Amino acid sequence: MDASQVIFILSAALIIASAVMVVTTGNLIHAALWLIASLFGVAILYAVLEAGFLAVVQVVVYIGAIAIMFIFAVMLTRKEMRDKGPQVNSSWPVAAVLGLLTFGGIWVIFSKWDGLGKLPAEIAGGSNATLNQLGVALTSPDAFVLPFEVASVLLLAALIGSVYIAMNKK
Amino acid sequence: MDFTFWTDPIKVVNQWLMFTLTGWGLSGAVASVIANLLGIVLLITAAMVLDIMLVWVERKVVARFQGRLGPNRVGPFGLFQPFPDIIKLIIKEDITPDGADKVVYNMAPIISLGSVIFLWAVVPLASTIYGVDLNVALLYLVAAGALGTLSIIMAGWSSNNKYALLGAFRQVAAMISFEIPMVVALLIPTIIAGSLSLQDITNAQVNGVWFIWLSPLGALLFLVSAIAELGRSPFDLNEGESEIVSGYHIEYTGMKFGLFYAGELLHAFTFGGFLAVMFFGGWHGPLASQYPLLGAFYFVVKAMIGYWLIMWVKYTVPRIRIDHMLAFNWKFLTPLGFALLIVTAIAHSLLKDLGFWPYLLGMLASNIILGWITIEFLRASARKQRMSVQAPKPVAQH
Amino acid sequence: MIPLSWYLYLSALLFSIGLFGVLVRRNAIAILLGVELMLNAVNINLVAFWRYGNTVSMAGQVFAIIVFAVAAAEVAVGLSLIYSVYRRNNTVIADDLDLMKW
Amino acid sequence: MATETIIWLIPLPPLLAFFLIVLFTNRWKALSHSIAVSAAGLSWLGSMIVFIRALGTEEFGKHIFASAINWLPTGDTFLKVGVQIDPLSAVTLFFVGWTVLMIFIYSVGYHNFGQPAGDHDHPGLPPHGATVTDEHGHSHAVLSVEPMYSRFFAFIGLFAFGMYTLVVSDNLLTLFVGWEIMGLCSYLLIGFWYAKPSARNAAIKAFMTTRVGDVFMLLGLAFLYSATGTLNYREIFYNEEVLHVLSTTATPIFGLTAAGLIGLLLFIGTIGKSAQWPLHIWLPDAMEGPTPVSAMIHAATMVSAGVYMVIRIFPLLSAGWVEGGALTPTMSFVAFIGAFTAIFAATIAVAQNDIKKVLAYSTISQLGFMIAALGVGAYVAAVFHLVTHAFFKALLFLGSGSVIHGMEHGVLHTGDHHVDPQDMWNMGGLRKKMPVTFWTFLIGGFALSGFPLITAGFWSKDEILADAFVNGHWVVFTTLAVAALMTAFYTMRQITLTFLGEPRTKEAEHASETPWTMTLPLVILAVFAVGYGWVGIPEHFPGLGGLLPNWFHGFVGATLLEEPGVLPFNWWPLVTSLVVALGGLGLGWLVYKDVKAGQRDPLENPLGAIYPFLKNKWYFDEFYAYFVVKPMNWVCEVFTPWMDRSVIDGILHSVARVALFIGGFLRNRIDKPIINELIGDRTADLFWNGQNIRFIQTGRIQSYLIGSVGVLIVIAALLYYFM
Repeated sequence: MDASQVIFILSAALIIASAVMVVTTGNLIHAALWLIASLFGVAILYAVLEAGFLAVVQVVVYIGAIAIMFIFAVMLTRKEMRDKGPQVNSSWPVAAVLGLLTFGGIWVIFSKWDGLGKLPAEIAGGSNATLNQLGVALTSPDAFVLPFEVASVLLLAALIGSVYIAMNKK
Repeated sequence: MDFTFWTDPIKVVNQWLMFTLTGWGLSGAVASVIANLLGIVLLITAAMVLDIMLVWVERKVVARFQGRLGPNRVGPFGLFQPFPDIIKLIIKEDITPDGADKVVYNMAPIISLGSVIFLWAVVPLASTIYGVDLNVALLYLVAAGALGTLSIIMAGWSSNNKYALLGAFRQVAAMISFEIPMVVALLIPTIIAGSLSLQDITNAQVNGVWFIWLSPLGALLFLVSAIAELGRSPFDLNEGESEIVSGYHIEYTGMKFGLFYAGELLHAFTFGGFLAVMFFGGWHGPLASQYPLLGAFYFVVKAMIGYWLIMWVKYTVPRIRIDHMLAFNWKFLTPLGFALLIVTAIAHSLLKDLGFWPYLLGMLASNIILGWITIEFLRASARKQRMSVQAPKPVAQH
Repeated sequence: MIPLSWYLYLSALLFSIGLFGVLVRRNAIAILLGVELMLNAVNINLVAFWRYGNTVSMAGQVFAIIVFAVAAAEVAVGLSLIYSVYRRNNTVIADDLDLMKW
Repeated sequence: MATETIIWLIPLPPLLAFFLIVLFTNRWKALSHSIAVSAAGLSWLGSMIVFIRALGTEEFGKHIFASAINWLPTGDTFLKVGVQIDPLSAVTLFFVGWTVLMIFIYSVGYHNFGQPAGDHDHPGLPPHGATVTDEHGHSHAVLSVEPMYSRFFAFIGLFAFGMYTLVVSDNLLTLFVGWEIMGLCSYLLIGFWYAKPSARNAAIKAFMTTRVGDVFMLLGLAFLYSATGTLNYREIFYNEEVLHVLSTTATPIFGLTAAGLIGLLLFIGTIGKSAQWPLHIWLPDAMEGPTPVSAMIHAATMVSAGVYMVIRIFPLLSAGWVEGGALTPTMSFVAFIGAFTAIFAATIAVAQNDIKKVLAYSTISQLGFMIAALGVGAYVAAVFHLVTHAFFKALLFLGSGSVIHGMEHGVLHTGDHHVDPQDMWNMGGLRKKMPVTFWTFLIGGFALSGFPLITAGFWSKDEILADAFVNGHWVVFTTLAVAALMTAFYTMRQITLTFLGEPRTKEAEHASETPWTMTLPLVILAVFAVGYGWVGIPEHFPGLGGLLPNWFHGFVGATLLEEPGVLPFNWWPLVTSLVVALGGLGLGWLVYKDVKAGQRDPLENPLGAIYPFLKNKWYFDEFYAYFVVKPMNWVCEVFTPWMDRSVIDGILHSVARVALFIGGFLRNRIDKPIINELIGDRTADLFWNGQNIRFIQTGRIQSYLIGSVGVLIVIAALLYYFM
């Protein structure tokens, strides 16, 4: 077992444990904080996968923006600071079975695939080259500039839309 | 005696350490992990020692601004004053409020200081002295700032105190808003140097010219948004004493408060350092390339000047209202930032192949023109405001 | 070296947990938290396939970035919807929002 | 700048102008029209530069200007979007650039820029005039400025963008984009005076009618893409292999080849756009729009776009056809539609009184000439006529607008608003009042009639006739010759009624010449209406042939893979065109030279029952109203209830009867004796069941989600198991 495997197992444990807490804990603020922990673990995995840019973006976007917005939303939609009563609805056993079935199904499908044991190849040029390629890929008309632009339009639309929806219309 | 130690102690120590550790029979990988860990500890220690001294600097400077003497009893010039301060903080009673969310409450100050310490991982103290040369360092800086935001909201929420929550809300709203002009300001050195790595940005200035000459407006933008990001006056609404007592750390006592306080000081100093790295050449100075230790000295001096600038603003300008602050960001800084970004990008791509002087003068001129337009615009809108205030008010007809 | 399967199983597990959260949480905001988990599971898959496949073509990373953008947009719109529902009905419990019943 | 860059930039200024005007400047009239006109000017400049560079290129047909970028990723490949200027688009660009610029300038005067705002003008209605008081205290009625002045310029800017896009594009998809943008603009512009019900209806009619064609065109595009994997002109029409494959693939429809079927589908798009029979009905009604719009959309650019497209796809139409050989079925169809439209519209034009309606039908007829020319394989002649027609028809429309404008002046002067300023019977003698308009209109009219030797219309029309004759297409030749005769006749009728003789009304006496912004474009277009014909004089023409090289034939012919051959000279078609042009003109003058005020059309008596038939446009509107619109309404009003009540209800009733029977059976034989004995009261049971089943519709999103996920898993499992 080498260092990267240790890191993977630790962060995977963090991700899964936090994710379980996200879906089970009663306190929503805690759930949001657990979500942050889980996403932080995902960021570590990105770093292990040598996608450093994504790792940092994950922290910026998810922890810096999305999670904070969740916490704000939780605080805004609450008369008291704590929830009372059960946090899960009555059909949770069914849902649990479905969740397990999903996992099992994906597991079965994956296990029939022969590329599972694949090991990562060395990246030519290292992480700097990757970063450059990513930048070029996002802005080159031969690659993904159109999806990139569409994403920016989507964000603009979401910005305007959410302001409009949340605005207090007298 | 080998002179290298005095020019580049880190490298020498590292070599010696590696040599010793592998001599003990450890494998190279483990040895480098241990050496790196030791390096991290060293860096954090240095930062914290610096932090202790910053308490003294801050107190001394604020005193001079206010026409006082400041600490002068303990040690020469009161230099040892921070130590009694720390002792006081440590021995104070550690109170956790009754309704507080214990875990979150106790984690907040740690994350707060941690988010600042994280920043030091990428600070290039000298050409060979740095934590790591990350190729996304500037983005990393923003990410660490996001952790700071998180710590504030954790502190504000878990204290179970409405003032704390209000203070946290204000601070987070301000930080999220001012993040935008700050990121834009960070993109300007990125465009000029063509890299997100701080070491590359410094090298670009060592081989060329300090970026302050290429983009003074960018430096100004960064300074302003950094002050807001730090939550320092005039943007210190999070602790507006008159309305919300002390903001998000109202319930914290003892060393937990101390961590927040230390974090704030170190954060300010670190941003001074980033100002130096991005616009004032970082460790660049005479002989700095040959003698990295000298470079580190230059860096600390420049960072100190940046820190002093931030303090200067803090102790001179009064606090502004929150709506003014957000309006200032969204209606002025952000548009200006985007305009500057566009102008810089265009000017850079047009001028970069023309040689040194046309490039320098062109970039400077584009900044000056943009600045002039901004000032004219402000003047016009101020005049309009004055007119509307001075205009005769309609008199009520009976 | 980590084989590809580790990432795939991890993301499958994370996806299932997120799905469970979406299906059972009563609070609408918590449902969105579950959605975030699912999106991240997908992203792990994308980046892992990028790393273990053709690293020269950046399709995987680009897709992950698009997912980031979509997630941000989804949270912004979703939360503002929840907030406006809250203002109207004074609740964010998904089970109480059953005007479409029968 | 590189030529390719200029080509990319050509469509942009009008688009920019559109957005600028709509978003920012629509409150300032002068600024708006300055932006629009300068945008048109920039595009014109770009077009001219490109055109001149194209002229200077050796063997331009082989070395065209083209550039493309990747647009949409489609799996592993990219859908490319690009621009291309080949000889055909170069000449199109030339006339589009000129006419568009002229129309933009003309619109400034037409919408009475500089005049005061009207007294009772509303947005959505034509200006009614304003009352001004001069220094002596007299009040005058003067023309008033259009209330939605800026909007007009925004719309025509967008329109120009669509047209330029269509011309510079290098594939059928972007052509279609420009095509549809123009369709939208034509809708907006025809309905520009939207407060008039007639304008609204005309706009809807135009939009719906062209839509019929567009659907078929889209089908054609889809077929073409699936057959060849590309929509690029060069890759399809300049590629022998592709054309050969297409022309030898059979399709199950009418026994046509793939090329023939695609060509047919695309051609139906043209029928809609270029107002060919039977989809011609929208164009005359479209005259409800302002006159510059009529000129632009319905003469110079948009309807030309339809012809342009069918010229583009000519290699597809003619795939498998050798020059001089038998026509392919599609070509025969095209020739039939064109020739029939030519004569059909010409007959209608003879009996119209509205000055613009005459021109509208004449447009349809002339477009029919081009289509017929293509149908018989006269490629170059069709292009030639397209270009010359664009010039002189734009000139005629703008001239008619100028006449109407002058007449409105007269109407304002007399104050009698019941006089229709567009009715030719109210005019007469305008040559003295409006000399510039008269002379330019005369030039345009002569060009339309094909006045020999001088005018451009003669050379292009003659070439079409000659082509049809030499290749032995007798029917087409005769039809077109008769149509040309009528063309000359109704043109002269129009000129005589409008300009010659004495004024028939007081309004006509007080008509006045229009401002320079309107007359300048007339003069410029008149120059082209005469001069453009000289670039295409056949080489073997007696006397004149060879004086000027027949540049046009060589230049445009190079667009095709195999250059069309040069026609041998033949006296017959020449004599025919001379006879029909001069004969028609003379006849028109003789019949109408001294029509008095209040007199009826001298043709009414000799034509007898045919006259109302022609005047009412062969009753086509009524035909459609009766056979298309009414059946539709009937289906909706009558058939649907009937369908509903008898068929569907009948089925339901019979089902119900069966169900009743089964139910009765079950009830009497099973339920009552068996179940009731066992369980008890039925209704209570049902109620209990309902109570217990209705829980599945909870209205809760998560219950539904659970259901969906469950089903998804089951489906996935089944798929996995069976595949």
